[in-house]
Amino acid sequence: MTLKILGAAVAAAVGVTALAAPALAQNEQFIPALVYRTGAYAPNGVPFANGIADYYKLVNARDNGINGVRITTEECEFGYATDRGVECYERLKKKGPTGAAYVIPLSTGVTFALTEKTATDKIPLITMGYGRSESRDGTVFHWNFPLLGTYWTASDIILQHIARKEGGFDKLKGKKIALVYHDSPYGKEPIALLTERAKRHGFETMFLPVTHPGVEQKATWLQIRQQRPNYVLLWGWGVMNSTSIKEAVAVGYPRSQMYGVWWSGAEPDVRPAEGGATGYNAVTLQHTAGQFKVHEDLKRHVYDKNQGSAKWDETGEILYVRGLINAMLGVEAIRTAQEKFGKGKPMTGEQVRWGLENLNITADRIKQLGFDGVLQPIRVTCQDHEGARTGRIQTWDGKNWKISSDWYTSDDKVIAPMVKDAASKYASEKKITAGCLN
Amino acid sequence: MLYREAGQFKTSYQADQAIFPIAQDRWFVWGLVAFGFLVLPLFADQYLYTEVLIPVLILSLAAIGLNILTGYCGQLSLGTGGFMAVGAYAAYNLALRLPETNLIVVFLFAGLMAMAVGVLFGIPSLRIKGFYLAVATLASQFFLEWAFARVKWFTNYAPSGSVAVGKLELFGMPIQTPMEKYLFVLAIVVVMTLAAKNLIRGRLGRMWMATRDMDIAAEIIGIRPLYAKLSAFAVSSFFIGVSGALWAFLRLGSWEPLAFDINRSFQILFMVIIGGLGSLLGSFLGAAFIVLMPIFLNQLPGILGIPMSTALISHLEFMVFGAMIVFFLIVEPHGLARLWAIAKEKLRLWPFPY
Amino acid sequence: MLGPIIETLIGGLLTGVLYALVALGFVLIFKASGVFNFAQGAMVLFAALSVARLSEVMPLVFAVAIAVVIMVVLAYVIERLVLRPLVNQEGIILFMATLGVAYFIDGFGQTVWGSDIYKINLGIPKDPMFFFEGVFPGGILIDREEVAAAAVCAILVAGLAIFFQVTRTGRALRAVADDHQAAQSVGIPLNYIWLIVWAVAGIVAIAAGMVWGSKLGVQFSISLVALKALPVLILGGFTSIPGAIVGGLIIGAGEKLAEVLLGPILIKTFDLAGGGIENWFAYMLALVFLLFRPQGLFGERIIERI
Amino acid sequence: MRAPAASDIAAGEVLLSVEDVTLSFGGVVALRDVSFDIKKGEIRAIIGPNGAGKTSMLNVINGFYQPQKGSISFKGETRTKMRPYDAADGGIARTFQNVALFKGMSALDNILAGRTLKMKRGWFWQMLRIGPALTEEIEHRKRVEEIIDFLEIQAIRKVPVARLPYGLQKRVELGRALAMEPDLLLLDEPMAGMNLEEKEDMSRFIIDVNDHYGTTIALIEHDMGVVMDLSDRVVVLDHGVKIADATPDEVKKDQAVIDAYLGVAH
Repeated sequence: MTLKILGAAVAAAVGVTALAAPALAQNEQFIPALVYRTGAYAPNGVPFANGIADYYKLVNARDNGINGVRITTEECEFGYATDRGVECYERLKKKGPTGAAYVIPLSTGVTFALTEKTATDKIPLITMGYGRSESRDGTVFHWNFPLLGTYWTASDIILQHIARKEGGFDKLKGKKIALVYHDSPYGKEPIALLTERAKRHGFETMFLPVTHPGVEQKATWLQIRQQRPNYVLLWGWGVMNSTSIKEAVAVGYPRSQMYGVWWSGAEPDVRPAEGGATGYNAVTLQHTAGQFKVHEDLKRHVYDKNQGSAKWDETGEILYVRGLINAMLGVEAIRTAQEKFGKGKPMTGEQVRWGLENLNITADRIKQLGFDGVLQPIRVTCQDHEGARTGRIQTWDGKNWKISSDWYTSDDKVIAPMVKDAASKYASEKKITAGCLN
Repeated sequence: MLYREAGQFKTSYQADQAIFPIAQDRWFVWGLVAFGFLVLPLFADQYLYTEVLIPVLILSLAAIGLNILTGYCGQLSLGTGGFMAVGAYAAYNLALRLPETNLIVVFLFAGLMAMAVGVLFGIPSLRIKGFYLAVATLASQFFLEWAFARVKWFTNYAPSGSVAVGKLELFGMPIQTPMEKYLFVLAIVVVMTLAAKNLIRGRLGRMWMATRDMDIAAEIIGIRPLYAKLSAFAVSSFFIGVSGALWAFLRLGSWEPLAFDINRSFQILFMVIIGGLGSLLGSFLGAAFIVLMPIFLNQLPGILGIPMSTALISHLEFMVFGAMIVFFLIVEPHGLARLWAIAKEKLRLWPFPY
Repeated sequence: MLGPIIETLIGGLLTGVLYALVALGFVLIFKASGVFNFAQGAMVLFAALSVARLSEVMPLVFAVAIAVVIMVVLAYVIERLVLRPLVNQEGIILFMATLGVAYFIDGFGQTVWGSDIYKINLGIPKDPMFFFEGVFPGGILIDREEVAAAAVCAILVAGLAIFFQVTRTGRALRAVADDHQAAQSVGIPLNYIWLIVWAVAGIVAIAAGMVWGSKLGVQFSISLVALKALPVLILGGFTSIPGAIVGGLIIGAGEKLAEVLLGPILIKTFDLAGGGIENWFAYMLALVFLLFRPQGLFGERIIERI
Repeated sequence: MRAPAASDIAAGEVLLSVEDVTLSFGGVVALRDVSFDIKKGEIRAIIGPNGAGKTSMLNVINGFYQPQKGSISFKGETRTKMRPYDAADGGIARTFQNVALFKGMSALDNILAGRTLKMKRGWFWQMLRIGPALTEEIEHRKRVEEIIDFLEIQAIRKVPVARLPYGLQKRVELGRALAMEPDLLLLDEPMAGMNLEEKEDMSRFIIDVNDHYGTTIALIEHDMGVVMDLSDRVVVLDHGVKIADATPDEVKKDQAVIDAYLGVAH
């Protein structure tokens, strides 16, 4: 009996090594998808992953791929754990005729781990709305693309909004602003900008880390109740967001004085607290909730053929729409690369990098794609891998998100010098000579 | 018939006390080591190195460390992740502050620092036993995890809290390509496994096993419980510290304290229990099983052609993982090592039924 | 300064009661079967998920009733497939088996019920109550939900204590905990006893799951609350129910006071990047107690004879 | 095997003396004002009905229990607080009433464990196991082989002790105690649960150990025949009190001992 078990175990081990990956046809563009659909971060990971998967299906169904090159994708579950994320990257980076076109890690921790690996493997990293804030400087971070905004942009927009409410930055003197953040590279990113602004305008800062997975926050919010900060910024992820809002309700801290980053401002974060979340604000990564022109194509080409990965009424939610936008930017980058390196052919990582660095999505291109009124024009250059630095504030009125401010642009007088010396410090440490690739 | 030790008589005590008295075992292990160093690099591809061979070797080193503490000395510990973190950050800080130090010295330093911390957190083991000790070692796990996330000096004031390691080289030779990394790890693991085997066969090993089996009787024949338990914590933490440094430098490259959290401690404990308490071979078998199983499970739907959503696969992974642990514990409480021993005994009779 | 201290203390004590509720499950199973059941956290998650998802389609009372049935069936399956083949194995093998069961239940629970955040509302108003507004600026805040949870916990503890001391099955349970073979030799049906114990632990898991679920929302991370209950166990002792309560109170209060008072001091002196000392402080506190009484405050003394 | 440690006490001198030791566990008094001595080279028997405090006496000598009153002097120096491993270091070895062997190890390893105090090589050498570490290991292995030959248990060298029959386990335990080359050997009912033939073997071993190695032996035994044949002097304990201390013949005739054993209403 036991010999049979041993035989099975040996077969299992052999099975893995002699594993032949299913061969892919020649004319396909492979894009890996690092996702987390289980564990403490699933509530936010699932809608985003559905958005990306559905957009690829839309491109294949509506325009038969990018100029005839169909997109193939494979999901790999890593539960927001950095080492499993790297494992997924290693397994998927060589698949497909030309390897992975680009990687969307959806985790700042994984972004830190992959920054060096992707440079040697020549695969661009699209970290839309997250990642390393200093990776905006393309002369040093050739392969990182924090499109549409970094965390320095997000925190700066929130501070500008608060300053406007208080009547100007000088009114912030003596005020106290707290940051409740997820104790990981993601949560620590805004601290640099907040300290810089605090030095300039003389307001007090208070940093409260919440350990993974962010379930236990009672002590944090008791401290907030006792220290009475004027505003609380929330940099949470997964179940931590909803717990923070519920604890705020429990200690009676007014939600109208709370501002979340664009990753702490989606439906799964506010619904669990039910009525309690009314008045809670969050900065937007340009777009807000709702269904747009692109959803009509989505309905006709994907959901009517019940290929959709989410329920139809969820496709208007913030994280699903952000998934669509992220996939759209990736596809447009491949399309730009194909213009230069040959239409109708799958692109290599290097070519897609060029595509990303020369991404220029004008207002009417946005209208053609069906995202009008959602996004502003994006222009990526070798020096500026962010492309756009604008956002608005939205408020949850108990049932859905309402835009409660007009467009802000992050103040480059403050951020540019910070990016400069952070990037040069990284360049000297890693012995990279700053400069644009071809 | 393949495995018969008839005719192999020992003429000297040294021969009798050799690691592998039976010739077949000796040839098998020498063959395996030679295969690892010479044959494997010829055909292994990059994925096999970085995702299978290097993790299995490094984690079996940590499993050997935990086996010394739990398997040979009977002290249950859930603090493995924390001690690995001590090794990783000690190595990082030494390599950062004294860039020219040789890589071997860096890993030795990592081991020694983990040893010191291990002994410090081993002191409660003198008064506390069994599950109370396991939960007490959780104190060291959570404290170390917190310390490396909070004290900025450890992470060289990196704003993001994540640290990275530059180019590695040893005596001038760069260790960059997966094969070089693999050979470097294999060399360290083989040397340290031999050291562990010798310690276990020697006086120290007997003291550990005596303390494990009946610590009162051990005390009465002259084994100081303090010396035996703390030496077990020390040697075990040394192995775990070196494995932590190897894991950070050669496997991850850039990491944050969360890479050495409580799940890492559970993972290593699974390896030791499934592999077999109190057996070095068990540590290797356990490590291989725990690393390969999730990879195999993730690829299973692909192989069988059943389309499954990643959520379902990862849930299945949890379920199959839990079921396998229970299955193994029921079928063979002493783990894969005992299964291997039973297989060897079967081989002794093989074509004949009895 | 006194106001915040009292407030933190009360908040800590109430949270401690919630930890005790989870710890109770551990104590029950250890006391009656000598098994250190690490799957208690996963059972709390599974119970909370079943109540949450069922209460979406039916009134809460029915949902809870069906959840009880589910937990009893789960207990039967665990006893039948896992514990029965492992009778008389040493403690560590059984501990490992419960680790395996914990992984299985985590995966199974999320497959069946899904891994999104679900709601349980016990109808308890969520906004806080304020007392002594006059005496202290801003008053003392007490979370109504936690007060209700404390009441639930008190009832459960009293019931279980009586069950163990007075009833015949209670005495049989304690016999089984001491020595499986001895209990079997006097005719106590071991497997039947284990079934009862795991079922009762399942019901305690439902109570803990509902309380934590309504507080935090029902999601995978609830199973990690079990890690918060471990210091309560080593402080109160693995085998005593009152120990779990007293241990919970001490750990809850100690943890919160340390975070709010000691945290800022540590940050200033060592220039740390933030506090968050709760996790390890609870374990250190329990460890200090343990050094004086190696079997916990109320646990039975371990006597070694040669 | 060389003679026991070249202790300065000549044969016949007092090796160990117990001066009015009192030991109590809470209310229960196990020993009350017990005094007696053990001379070098003799076989000293300690007998008495069940619960008389014999094993407790052994545990006090060997440092496992700390007496509330009185003291014990061994090889001339009186010692107060003593841990069992100090006793072992000083040269006291013992066997146990119900065998306390290391179940996870083979018979050979169990006996080798007895050599722990004698081996000196540090971790580093043990790790390399070449040169001095190897010679030390081999030399101690030779010493153990002599004991194995002496106890005639060559066949079961590599067998895990848990699988051995009761009689052989007792012998391995005696081997382990001998491996410590003790000055004083405490035997706690070495023949309990043995058949006649095994008892004769064990008696022969005890006599050989006493003659061949000159080890002083303190023997606890119920079998009066064995006690009377083997021992030079006998101490009789009853309810924790010493009621007789003389040669076997005198003790046999002492009325108090007979009453203690045959049971007379006190």
